[in-house]
Amino acid sequence: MKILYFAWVRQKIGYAEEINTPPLNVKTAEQLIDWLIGLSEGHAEAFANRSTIRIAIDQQFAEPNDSIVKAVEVAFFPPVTGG
Amino acid sequence: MKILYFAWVRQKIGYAEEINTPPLNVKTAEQLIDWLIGLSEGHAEAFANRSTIRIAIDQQFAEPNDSIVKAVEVAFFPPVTGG
Amino acid sequence: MTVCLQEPPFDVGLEISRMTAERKDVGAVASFIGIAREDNPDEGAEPVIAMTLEHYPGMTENQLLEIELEARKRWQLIDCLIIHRYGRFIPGDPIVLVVTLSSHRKAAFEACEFLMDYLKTQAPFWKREETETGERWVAARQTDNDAASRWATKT
Amino acid sequence: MTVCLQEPPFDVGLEISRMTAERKDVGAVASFIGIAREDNPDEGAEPVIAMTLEHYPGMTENQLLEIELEARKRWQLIDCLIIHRYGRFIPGDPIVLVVTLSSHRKAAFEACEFLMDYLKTQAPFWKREETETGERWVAARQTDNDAASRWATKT
Repeated sequence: MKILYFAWVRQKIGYAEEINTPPLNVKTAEQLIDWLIGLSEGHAEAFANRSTIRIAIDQQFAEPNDSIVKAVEVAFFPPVTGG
Repeated sequence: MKILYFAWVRQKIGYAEEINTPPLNVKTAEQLIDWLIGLSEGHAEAFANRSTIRIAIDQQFAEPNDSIVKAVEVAFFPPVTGG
Repeated sequence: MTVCLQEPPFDVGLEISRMTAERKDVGAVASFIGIAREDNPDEGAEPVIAMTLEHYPGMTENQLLEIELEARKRWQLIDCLIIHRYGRFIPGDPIVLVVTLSSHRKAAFEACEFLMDYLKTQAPFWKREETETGERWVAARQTDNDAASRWATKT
Repeated sequence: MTVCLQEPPFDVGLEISRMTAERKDVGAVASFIGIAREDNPDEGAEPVIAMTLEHYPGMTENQLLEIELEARKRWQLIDCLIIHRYGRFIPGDPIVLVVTLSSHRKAAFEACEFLMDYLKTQAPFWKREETETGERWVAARQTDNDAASRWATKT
């Protein structure tokens, strides 16, 4: 699974992208965050305040409870500020 | 007093402008219309349906009851359709 | 803050460039161009060959200035521009341009829409359309009155 | 119907000319340009020297297309254009252009405002501002969410 980070989430983690295979019991975006937090201090810091994190699964906006079981690409980022 | 006509009001009357001195008892725009109607068939036709006539007194939109006693210029025209 | 009543065409890109040049405080530019159309669905499908826009010299300029002043009272505008043409137009010819500049988009959008709604109902212009079967004065649209009266409650 | 995600600047006059050329059915062209500003009143008066717009390649293009499709579903648009730039900008640089063409102004205005509200909340862009004292990510604005949620009830 490809995991992407943007904006300050990317900066806190220290890189923009990682390829990772979470354990089989990681089935939702929320559970993926729980698991990512254990990977590094940067991950823990990036996800410290979860209410500020937005999620995209295969390039579609998603909710914490949405399944990532069949996902190819999951992205985490702050609320968008374009336009 | 200068009296101006625009759009189909002008066409029905046959000219765009006239200088006229209505009698002293003509005090409002409505009374001016009553008096103008007697001037020609064209005037009568132009003012036949008064609800479709808009009025400007000295280049400000006005109501039928507004005074024309001190007016220099009174204009009659259909509802505007610009933009 | 400019209002122009003119016969010649305008250049929207040039006008916006002029208004925004050297500025660092503008976040939002809203603009509207009104264009002469071939069809008038309100009066059936008979194609319009050309239209002539008659106006009330003197009063028109005053009304444009008043409408613009009213917009500047209601919204925080950095700048605004109204160009209204008169004369004869064929379908595709631009007739009116409104541009509003503000820090944020809400003010720019609202002021631009307000200006157009007020131009439609408060500026003394009259449209005469030419079709194959003759000429006709365009009737005022109730939807234009409704659009303009939306803003009355906000005074 | 075009969406562009690009680094180079755009020419609003040229884009509008292209879209309206040879057409006789367009009565209304609404447009909006979003420009980088020097000040950010939400975060105090410290001047912004530059800003960088980061985006999510792939998803951004998809979202622009979806937003544009949604606008075309909701309003009768003859054409519409979204150009969104990314990269580094200084105050005064145009960042986003939205143009909507319709027969009547109501659809053009509403669709243009809808597109901007949705771009602000649905397109994966993030702004980082540079000031004399350092850099900071711009926080999402509640007013942008409120603006976008206005349209939800109209679905």
